[in-house]
Amino acid sequence: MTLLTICLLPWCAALLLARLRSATAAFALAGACALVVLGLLGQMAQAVWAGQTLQSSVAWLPALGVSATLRIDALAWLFATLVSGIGALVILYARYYMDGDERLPRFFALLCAFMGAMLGVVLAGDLVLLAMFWELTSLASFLLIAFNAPDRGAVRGARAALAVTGMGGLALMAAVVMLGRAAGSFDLATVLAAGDVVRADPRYPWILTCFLLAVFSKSAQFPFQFWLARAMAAPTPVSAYLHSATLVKAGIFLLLRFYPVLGGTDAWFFAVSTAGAITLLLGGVAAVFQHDLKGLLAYSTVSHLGLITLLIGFSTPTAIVAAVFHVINHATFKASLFMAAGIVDHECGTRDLRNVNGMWRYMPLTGSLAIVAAAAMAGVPLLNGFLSKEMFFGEALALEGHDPIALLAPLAALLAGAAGVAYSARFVHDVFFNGAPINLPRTPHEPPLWMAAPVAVLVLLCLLVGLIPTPIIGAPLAAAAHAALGGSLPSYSLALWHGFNGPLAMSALALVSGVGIYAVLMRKRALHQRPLPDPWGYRQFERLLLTLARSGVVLVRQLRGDRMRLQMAVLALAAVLAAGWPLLGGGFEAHLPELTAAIPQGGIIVWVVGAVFAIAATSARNQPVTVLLFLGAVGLAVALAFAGLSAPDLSLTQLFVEVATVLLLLLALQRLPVEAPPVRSLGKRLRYAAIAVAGGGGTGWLAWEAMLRKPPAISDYQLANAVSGAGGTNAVNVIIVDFRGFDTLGEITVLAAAALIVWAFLARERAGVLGRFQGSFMLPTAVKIVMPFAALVAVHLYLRGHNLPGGGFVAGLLLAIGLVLEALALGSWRSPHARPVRWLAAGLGLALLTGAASLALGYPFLTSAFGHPVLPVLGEIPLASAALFDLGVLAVVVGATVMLILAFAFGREEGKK
Amino acid sequence: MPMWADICVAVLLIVGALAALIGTWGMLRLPDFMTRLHAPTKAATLGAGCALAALALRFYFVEGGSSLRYLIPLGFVFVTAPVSAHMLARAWRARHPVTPKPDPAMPSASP
Amino acid sequence: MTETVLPFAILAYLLALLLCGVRLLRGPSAEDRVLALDTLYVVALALIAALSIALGHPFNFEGVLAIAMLGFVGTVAAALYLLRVKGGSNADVG
Amino acid sequence: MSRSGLRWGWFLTLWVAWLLLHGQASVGSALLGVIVAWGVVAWLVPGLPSKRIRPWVLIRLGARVLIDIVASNLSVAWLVMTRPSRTRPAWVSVPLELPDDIRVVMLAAIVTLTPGTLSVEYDAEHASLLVHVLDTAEPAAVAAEIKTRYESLLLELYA
Repeated sequence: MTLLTICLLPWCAALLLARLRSATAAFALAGACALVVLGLLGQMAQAVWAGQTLQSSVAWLPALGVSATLRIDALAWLFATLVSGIGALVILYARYYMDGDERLPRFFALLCAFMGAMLGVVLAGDLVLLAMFWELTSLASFLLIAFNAPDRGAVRGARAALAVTGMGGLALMAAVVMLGRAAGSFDLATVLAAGDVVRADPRYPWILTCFLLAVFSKSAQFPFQFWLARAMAAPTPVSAYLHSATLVKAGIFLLLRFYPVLGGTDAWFFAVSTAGAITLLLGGVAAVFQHDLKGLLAYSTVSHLGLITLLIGFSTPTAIVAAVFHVINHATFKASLFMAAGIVDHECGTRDLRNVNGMWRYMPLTGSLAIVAAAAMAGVPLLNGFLSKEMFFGEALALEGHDPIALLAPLAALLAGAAGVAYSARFVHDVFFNGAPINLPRTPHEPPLWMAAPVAVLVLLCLLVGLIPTPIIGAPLAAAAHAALGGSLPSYSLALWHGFNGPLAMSALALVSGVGIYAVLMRKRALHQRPLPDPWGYRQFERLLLTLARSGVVLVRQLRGDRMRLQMAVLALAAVLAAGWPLLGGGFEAHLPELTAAIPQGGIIVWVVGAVFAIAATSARNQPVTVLLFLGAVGLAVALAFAGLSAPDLSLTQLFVEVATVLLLLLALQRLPVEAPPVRSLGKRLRYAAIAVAGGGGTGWLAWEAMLRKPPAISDYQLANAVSGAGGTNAVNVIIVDFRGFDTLGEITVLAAAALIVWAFLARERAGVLGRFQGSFMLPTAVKIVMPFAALVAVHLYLRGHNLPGGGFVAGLLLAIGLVLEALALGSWRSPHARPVRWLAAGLGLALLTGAASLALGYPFLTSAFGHPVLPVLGEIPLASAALFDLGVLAVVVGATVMLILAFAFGREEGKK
Repeated sequence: MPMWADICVAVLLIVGALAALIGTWGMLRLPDFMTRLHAPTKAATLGAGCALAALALRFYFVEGGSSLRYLIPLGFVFVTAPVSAHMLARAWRARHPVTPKPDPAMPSASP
Repeated sequence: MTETVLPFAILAYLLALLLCGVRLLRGPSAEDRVLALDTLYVVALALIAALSIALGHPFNFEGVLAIAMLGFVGTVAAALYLLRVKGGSNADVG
Repeated sequence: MSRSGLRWGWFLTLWVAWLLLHGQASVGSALLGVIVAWGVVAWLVPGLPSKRIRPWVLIRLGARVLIDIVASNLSVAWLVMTRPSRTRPAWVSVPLELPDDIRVVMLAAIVTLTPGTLSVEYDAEHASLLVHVLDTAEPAAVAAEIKTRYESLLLELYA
C-alpha cells in the first residue's frame, strides 16, 4: 500500500496543482508531495538495505498475464530516493528561479507528473507497466522542455526529445513483449530470475537490440546524444532535474535492472561498451568547446552517461558497483552545477560563456559552491567524483580478454578524464574568473539564500561522500549493487586512499593534462573565438524529419481531393480482396440465399421502397443533397425492416445513427462544392459499379453465410447468461456494458479522442454566433418545447436499457441530437446545455471510476455488481454497477456527437479566417 | 372492446387513411412547391394523428392506461409539423427570390 | 367493424407511402424532396400504428417515438442546410 | 402564472408524460418520475416570467382550431381532388397586434395547422405575418379572418 501511495501521490498532486492559482500554495503542495514520498522511502530504507524486496500487486489484465505490480528492492529504492530527493531540492530551487511567474503552478504540476512517471518506471514490478511509465516520462519531459512554448528553441528541442525518446519507447514496447514471451511472464521478478532462458532464446538478439535502442535514446547515448543538448531550452530547474539527475538515468536504470537478464554476453559487452565509449569521448570533447553554459553541462552529462554505460558494458561485478556509485555521484554534482548555472543565468540575464566572466567578485558564495561541484565533476580528490572515477580507471585497467577494447579502454578513459578536467576547468575559470563580464544585460549579485540552499545541500553531499564514503553511502550502495547484480557482491573498497597504484596515476595524469589542455586552448581567450562544433546528429535528425514531412506531402497529394473516388475504390477493392482471399483456398461451401425465406411477406413493400431508393441514390445525375435524402429514405426502410425482423435494438439504433449521420453530412456538404463533378465515361461508371456490387454484395453474402453457419457461438453463452451473470434481459446492452465492458471503455476512449481531434482542427476559430442561419422565429420556441420531452425520453431509454431495447448509446444519441438542434436553432455553439468537453470528461471519468470502484473493492477492473434491492415504497429496482458505466457511455456519446456536429456547423471554414 | 370504441377506432382509421392519401396525392399533383407544401403538412399529420389515436384507443382495452403513451408521439407530431412546414417555406423563399410580392391586404376595420 | 376497415386503411397508407416515394424521386427541387421525406416519416408512423392494430400487439413504442422525433430533426436540419446554401444557384440544388 | 408557476406546469406535464412513457402506474415509477421530471425541469426549463392564462379562452381557442382543422381539411381535400392544377395561391401579409413572441408563434402554428394557409415569415419590425394561401379569390378576406378568428382570442388569452 505504501508503494501504491508513493506511485500515485505525485499524480494526485499534479492534478491538484493544475487547478491551483497561487504560487505559494503550489509550492507548498509540490514540496510536501516530494517530502512525503521521500519520507515513505526513508521508512522502507532499513528493510530494503537488508536485501528485502517489497511488493504489492493488483490484477489488471489477468487474461494477458499483466498485473499492476509495484516492487521495490535496493536498486529501485536508490533511484526512487534520487528522484524524490533531488525533486524536493529542485522544487525549492524553482520556487525562486521562477519567482513571479504565473505559470508556476502549471510548472509544478508537470514536475510532479514527471516525478510520478519516473517513480513508476523505477517501482514497476511488471514489464508492461514499466513500458507505460517509460512513455509517460517521455511525455512529461516533452511538456517540460516545451514549457516556454512559442519559443522556437523550446519547440524544436521538445520535438527532438519526443521524437527520439518516443521512438525509444516503441522499441522498449517491442523488447518488453518479446522479453515477456521469452521469459514466460511479464512479472519482473520472474523475468529477472529467467536470465539463462532469455539469453538462450533465439529472440535474444532482437530483444537486446530493441532494449538497447530504448536505453540509448533515453540516456542520450551515441547516436542519440543530440536531443539532450537541444533539451537545454527547458527552464534550468528542468535541466537540473530531468536532464542530469533523473530522466536520462532512466536508461541507466534499465541497463542495471536488466543486467542479470540480458547482460554478460559478448553482444552486450560490445554493444554497450562501444556506445558508452564513443559517447564518453564525444561528449567530453564537445563539452570543452561549448559557449553556452548549459550546453557545456549538457555535453558533460552526455559524457558521464557514456562513462556509466561503458562501466555497465564492462560487465564485471566491480564495474557494476562503480556504475551505481557514479550514478549517485553524478546526480549530486551535476544537479548542483545546473542549479549554479541557473543562478548565473538568472542573475546575469545570459549564460553565454563569452560574456559571463569574473563572477567571483559578484557572487562568491555561489562561486565557491560551484567550484566544489565542478571539482567533483573533474575528479579532484576528497570529493565523490574522485572515488567513482578512480574505480572507473581501475576497471579500465583491469579489463582482460577482449583484446582491442582491453587495450583501448585505458587510453579512452584517460582521454575522457582529461577532457572532463578541461571542461570543468573551463566552467570554473571562464565563469568566475577570466577577466570581467562583457555586456551583461544586468548587474549580477548573489541570489536569495533559499535559491542557493539546494546547491549547498548537494555540494555538502559531494564533500561528505568524498571524505567519509562508507558511513554515508556504503550501505545503500552495497544493497543497490547487490540488487543490480542479482548475485553475490564482489569485494571492493570505498576508501579514499588505496596507496600508489595505476588508477591514482591515471587520475593525476588526467588532472594535470586536463588543466594543461584548457590552459593551451584558452590562451588569449582563443577558445572564445572558436566556432561551435558541428552538433552531429541533430542536423541528420532534422533532415530526416524534413524528408518524412515531404514524403507525407507527396503522399497526401496523391491521395486527396479529386482522387476521392479512386480512394474509395481502392478501399473497397482491398476489402473485397481481403475477404475473398481465404475463400479462394477452397473448402468453403456456399449457401445460396433463398430470397423468399429471408423476407417476411408483409414487409415486402418496405424492402422494395428501400431498394428503389438505394438504386436511385447511385444515379450519377444526382446532387449530393438528393443522394442524402434518398439515403434517408433507405435508412428508414432498413430501420423498419429491422423492426419487422424483431430486432428493435438495431432498429432504434439505426434510426438514431441515421439522423446523426444525415445531420453531420448536411453540415459537411456545406463545405463542399454544391456540384460534384459527374463521372461521364461509361467504362468508368461500369468499373465503379462492378466494385460497388462486389463490395456490397460480398458483404451481404458473407453476413448471410456467417448467420447460416451459427458457429458454437459465444453469443449463445452471452444470451444464456445475460440475466444470471449480469442481471439484465437486454442481451445487447449487457454485452456492451458488462461482458465486454473493457472493450467498450476502449471504444468510448477512442471516440472521445477522435471527437477532440476534429474539434481541435475545425473549431480552432469558432464563430461565436452564426448569422448565416437567419434563425427562424418559430424554431427556437419549438425546440424549447421539444427539448424537455427529448430529455425525458432519453432518461427513459437509458433507464430501461439493461432489460429492454435502449441503453446509454441510444439515449446519448437522442440527447445529442436534441442538443445539436438547440444549438442550431439558437444559431450559436454556445448553447447553454451543449458543453461537449464537459460531457466527454464527465463520461470518461464516470466510466473509469466505475471500473476503479470494483478495483477498490478487490475485484478485477470493471467487474460489475448487480442486485435487485427491494426498497420500501419504490419497489424492486434492478441495480447494476454497469448502469453507472452505461451512464458514462451516454455522456461520452453526447459529448462526442455534439462536438463533431457542432465543429462542422460552427467551425472554421476553409479559406476564411 | 365495447361497440362505441370499435366504431371510433374504425372512423379514426378511415379518416386518417383518407387524410394521408389526399395529402400525399396533393403533394404529388399540386403545381408548385408552395402549394404542394400545403397538402401534406396538415393532411398527412392528421393521418398519422388519427392512426395513433386509434392505436391508443384500441389497446386501451388490451393493456389499459399504458396505451395512452401513444399520445406522446401524437402530440409531438402536431407540435412539430407547423415548424417543419415553416422552415421549408423559409428555405424556399430564401432560395427563390422571384416569389411574388404579397398583397398589402389591410382589412379596413378590425372588428 | 375495425376488422373490416383495417385492410383498406393499411392499403391507403401504403399507397400514400408510395406517393411520397414518387415525389421524393421526382423532386424537382430539394425542398420538394425534403418535404416528401418528412411526409414519408409521418406516413410510416401512421402505417406502423395501423399495422400494430392489425397484428394485435403494439409495435415497439420507442421506435414510434424515435420516428416521430427524428423525422422532425431531419427536416429541420435539411431546411437549415438549404437556407445556408441559398447563395448557390437559382437552379435546383436538389 | 408566476415564474415558478411555469416551471410547475412543466413539471406536471413531464411527470404525466413520464408515467405514460413508463406505462405502469406503480408508486415506484411515480416517485422515479418525480425525480426525473424535477431534474429535467431544473436542467432545461428556464424560469421565464409569464402571466396568468384564462383557461376558458384557451378552451374556446382549442375548440375553434379543431373545428377549423376538420372543416378546412375537407375543403382542401375537395380542392385537391377536383382541380389541383387550377389553384389560386396568394401571399398575404397579416398585420398583428400581439405583443409577445410566444403568442405570435402560437398564431403562426395555428395558421399553418389549419389547411389552406401557411405562415412563412414574421416581420418583427412591421409586426406582420407573411402567410401563403393555397386557394383564395380574396386575399384580404383571409387576413381579416385570421385576425378575427384567432388573434382576437389570443389577445384575450392572458389575464
